[in-house]
Amino acid sequence: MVDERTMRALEEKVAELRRLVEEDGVDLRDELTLLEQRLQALRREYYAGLSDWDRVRLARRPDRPRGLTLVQAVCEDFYELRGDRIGGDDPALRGGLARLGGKAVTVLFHHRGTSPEEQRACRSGMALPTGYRKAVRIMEIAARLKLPLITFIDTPGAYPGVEAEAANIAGAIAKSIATMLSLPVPTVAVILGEGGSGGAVALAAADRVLMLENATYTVISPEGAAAILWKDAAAAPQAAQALALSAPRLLELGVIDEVIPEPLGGAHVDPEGTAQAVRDAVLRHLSELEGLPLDERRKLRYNRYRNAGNRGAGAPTG
Amino acid sequence: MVDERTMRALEEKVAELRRLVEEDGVDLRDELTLLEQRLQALRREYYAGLSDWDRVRLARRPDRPRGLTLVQAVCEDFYELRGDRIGGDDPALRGGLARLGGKAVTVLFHHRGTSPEEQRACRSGMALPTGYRKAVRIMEIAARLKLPLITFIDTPGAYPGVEAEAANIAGAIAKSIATMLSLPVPTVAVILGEGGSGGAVALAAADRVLMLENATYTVISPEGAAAILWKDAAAAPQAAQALALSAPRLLELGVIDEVIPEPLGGAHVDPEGTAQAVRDAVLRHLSELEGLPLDERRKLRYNRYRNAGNRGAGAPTG
Amino acid sequence: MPIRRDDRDRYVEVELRRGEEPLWLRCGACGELVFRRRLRENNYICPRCGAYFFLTAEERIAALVDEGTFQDLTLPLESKDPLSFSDRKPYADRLREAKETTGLKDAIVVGKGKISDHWVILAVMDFRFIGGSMGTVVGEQLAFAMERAAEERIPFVFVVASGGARVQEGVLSLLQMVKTVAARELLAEAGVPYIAVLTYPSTGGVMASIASLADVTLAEQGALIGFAGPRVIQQTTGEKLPPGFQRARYALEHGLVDGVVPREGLKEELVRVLDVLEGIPSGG
Amino acid sequence: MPIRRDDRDRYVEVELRRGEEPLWLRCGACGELVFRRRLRENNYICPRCGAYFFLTAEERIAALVDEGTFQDLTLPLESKDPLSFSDRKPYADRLREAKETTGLKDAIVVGKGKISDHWVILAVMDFRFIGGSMGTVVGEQLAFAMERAAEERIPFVFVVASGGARVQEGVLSLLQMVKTVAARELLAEAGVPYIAVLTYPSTGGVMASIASLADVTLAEQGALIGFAGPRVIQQTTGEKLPPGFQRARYALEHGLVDGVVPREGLKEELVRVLDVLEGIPSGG
Ligand SMILES: [Zn+2]
Ligand SMILES: [Zn+2]
Repeated sequence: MVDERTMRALEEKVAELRRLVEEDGVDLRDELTLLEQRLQALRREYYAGLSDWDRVRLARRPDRPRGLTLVQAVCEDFYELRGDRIGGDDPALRGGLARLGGKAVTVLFHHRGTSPEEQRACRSGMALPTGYRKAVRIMEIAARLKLPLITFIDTPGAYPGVEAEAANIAGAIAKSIATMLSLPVPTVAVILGEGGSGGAVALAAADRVLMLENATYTVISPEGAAAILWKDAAAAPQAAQALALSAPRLLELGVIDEVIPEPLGGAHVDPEGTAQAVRDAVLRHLSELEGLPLDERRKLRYNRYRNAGNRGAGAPTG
Repeated sequence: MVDERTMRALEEKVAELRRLVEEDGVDLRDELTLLEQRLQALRREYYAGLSDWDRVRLARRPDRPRGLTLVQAVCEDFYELRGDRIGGDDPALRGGLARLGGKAVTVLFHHRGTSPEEQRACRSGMALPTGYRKAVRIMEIAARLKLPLITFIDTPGAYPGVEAEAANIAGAIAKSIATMLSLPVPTVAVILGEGGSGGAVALAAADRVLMLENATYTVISPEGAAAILWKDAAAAPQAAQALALSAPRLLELGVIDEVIPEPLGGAHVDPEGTAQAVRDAVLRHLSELEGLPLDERRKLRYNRYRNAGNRGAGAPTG
Repeated sequence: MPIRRDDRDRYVEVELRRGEEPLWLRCGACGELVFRRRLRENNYICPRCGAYFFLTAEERIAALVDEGTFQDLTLPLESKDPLSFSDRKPYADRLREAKETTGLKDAIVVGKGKISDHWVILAVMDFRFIGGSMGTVVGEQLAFAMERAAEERIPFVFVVASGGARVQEGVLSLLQMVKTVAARELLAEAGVPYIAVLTYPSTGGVMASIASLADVTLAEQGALIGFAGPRVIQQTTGEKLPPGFQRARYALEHGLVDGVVPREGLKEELVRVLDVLEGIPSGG
Repeated sequence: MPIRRDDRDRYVEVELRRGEEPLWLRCGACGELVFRRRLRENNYICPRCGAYFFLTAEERIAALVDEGTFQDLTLPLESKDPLSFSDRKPYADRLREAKETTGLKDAIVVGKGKISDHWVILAVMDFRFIGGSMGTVVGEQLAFAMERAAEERIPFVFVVASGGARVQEGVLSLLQMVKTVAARELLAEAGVPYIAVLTYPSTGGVMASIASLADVTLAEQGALIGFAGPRVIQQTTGEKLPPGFQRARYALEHGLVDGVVPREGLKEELVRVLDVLEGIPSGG
């Protein structure tokens, strides 16, 4: 196994050499090419062997393409709708109308913010009841205007706060799941970064669920699981492994339908390429779904969730 | 025209005589009988000639049977449901499950409170957004469980306050109208006391709309109209007349389907009799509605409101 | 919270009767005399202080609809004064005066037009006509407009300028709330988009019914949006009104509208919405 | 706001393993030793201090269902440990221990019974089984229970006692939220009433799905009702928790439940609900 530090050290060296070549005109092109080939091989080896905990860290990188940025890159056009029509508008859960593949759709996504102020306002993507109620309102527009719904999930979880509880965050999530399940239009969910617990599943009750290669989808954060089950914060990497939160594991488990590959090193290395890959995957699934009659689509969706996790339960063996 | 003061004076005299007869055993039974007959005739004459403003005052009497009391008397059983599942529960707009004529129904009603504290808490029946959102929730239960909905209206109007506006009282009323209109079950509205403006119409988009004889239903309070249009608070009685807010006028205008008679003197004279009359009328209309197929019922409801007020608009004459 | 520029009282009522078409109009906010043509070119925004002049339905339509594409579809209806209402002045007289002043039959104009090549059914209220109040005629025109949009399968755009229900038609006005909501359901069943544009004022019965039920809701900057008017609230509750209360930005912050748009950007914003919804309703 | 009597921490965890059935149980709140039979007769409420002892599913069923009418319909399912999960202890071991302690296959019992002559389908969680957490077995039992209620056209009563999703089954547990909501839609389409009874605790994934979607929602007095647990909230936000936070009465005041019922009145309250809904679903 390649270790991360070695790879980073080599990356730095290559960068230094490249600067020399470019700035000082030193002719080291052959050496550079060789080194870069070697680095690429190392990278491939490293990223092929990523642990689930490595992915957790990749999924949380501050420079990972997120929310608004990615939606704007995936869609040809995005028109934001705001407000729950009840008293608030949550910047951490956003959505609206968009064009995708030349057609009108609705989109919903978590947004973590880019600037520090925005990140504070967005509580790093932890949405409030008002966010989930806005989501339901936009789902109702999708139903009325017969617009497919695409959700982009990236949240550590719903916000755990006094006001959120007083405003029934549990009920807001439940309503979001119920509304999404009942939509008469094709629905596709894409887990972009963190798919944290109830706050994620509220937008994930879709016909198709896709995941970026290094995204995570989990019932509890590895740190939370470490604290509760291992009674040891340092056990987070183990917990990440045990929770089966990575895209490949979830594909194996039948929880998701497709892993969308990321560029070597992670989505942040090539945000545009990532957006293109997401776009292609979403369009492909949408087009498959649109080929199905409504009844068929709804039956498939019902069965998908009615039977979800059935492999986890079985007749007693003992 | 009999004047109210004369009638009240005679009422007092009769009461004094009755005390004499009962307490001191003075034999004045014949005189008393005669006087009572005369009083009854006077009453009939007086109440037959009630002005619309007289009705406004009757509808507002603090001892008029209201909200909870009347619902409990009209229904065999009432199980209150509480809360909007969003953060609040409004005591001014209440509702729940009930038995009526041996069948399960849903009910919604304004409640003004009986004790001074309760009246304060209920803002004299002026409901908040949370009240109308609870109403929508209960309407959704009616739709799910196929329970007819009976609403009992008695409000000066929705509460005009900063918090109510911030929580979108206008949108809450609009949603209540839309949800009520879309219900797949029979709906009957009964205006008990004041049917004030948007706060009333939010619960009045029913298949059948009934009114107690002395109830009022109006686009604005007579005082409000007097202030705005007459620029004179003292013009409220004239405004009451002009607004056509009384049950007989509204029956004539085709706004309501039936006037439920009150006992001589008003509902407060015989709350039980009033409740019985309301009950009989509601049951009769419910049974008519239940005799119609769903499609027919919905078409009738749609046409009722689609054509509402058409007599008010016509081709230009000039 | 500091008062933001766009929370300010940017709307000014100018002389509502424009029968005589003076060359100059005085800004009610800063007192500036503005050449009428200059004002029109500036979207009826005072070039000195930025105040928004109230727009007539005709001016609003001219500002939003592609030139030469508007077809007036307003039904030939007028109020029959169903209650024979009279306060200090008979309603019939008020109606006659409003008709003379505006050249309209009631407080709304309905038509079909193109907004940057998107066909829409448009309903635009005119505040000059008894405060843009909704009585039986306005209700019927709105219901008709939505039916027409459902039938032609093109979006419905509703520009609100209304203080509420038409008092002089009593409960019949209240019922227009139910009527318009019923027609809105029909539009929804047809899958036809409905875009509301809230201007100053959007309050009362119109707001507590059809104007609150759009798919996309835009607010013109500075618009007054609410149910009860600020004066009623203060009189009834004695509450102190927060800065910017019921104004467009306040509405946005409280989740009541999708966006706040300056007057000069309104058409462009509508085009953005119509562009993104191009092809909807689908399956024509 | 003064702390009300019923906001107090009335629930006490007693020895959760009751294999040996001691004659006496110690109240975790006041320390009183209570004779087990006396405790049962008193609805498992401490006769000295009024604390509520946690109820097993069996005890809850005995308290609610008419004697002799309960038919256990729990499907013969057990967790297959789909992730082969292991923390400090293998999940398989935890499962085995929980089964031994409770005599159950997982954290829920499903059955049919009469509540004062009303037939219902009942699902009752058992907090002793890994904190009443919802994994694949609980999800499947709940979905089955709702399907059965829809089929038999009798009300569904769900007594919640759950800290949330079963961590050891990962995302498969999360998906049970969606599964139970899907089954709830089926129940709704059949017009069959669903009554939820929230006890201590009703939090996490169960609450953010099926437990929040009942037609009628009762809370047992003192129940903890919410999404995030109080400790998580304090750790994440540093907020001070208000008195009575997330307790039954708080939930009532915030519009989250229809009523708060003392344990001794719970059956009677359910009967009131079932009485008023007698004949529903209609049209059998
Ligand atoms: Zn100016
Ligand atoms: Zn004790």
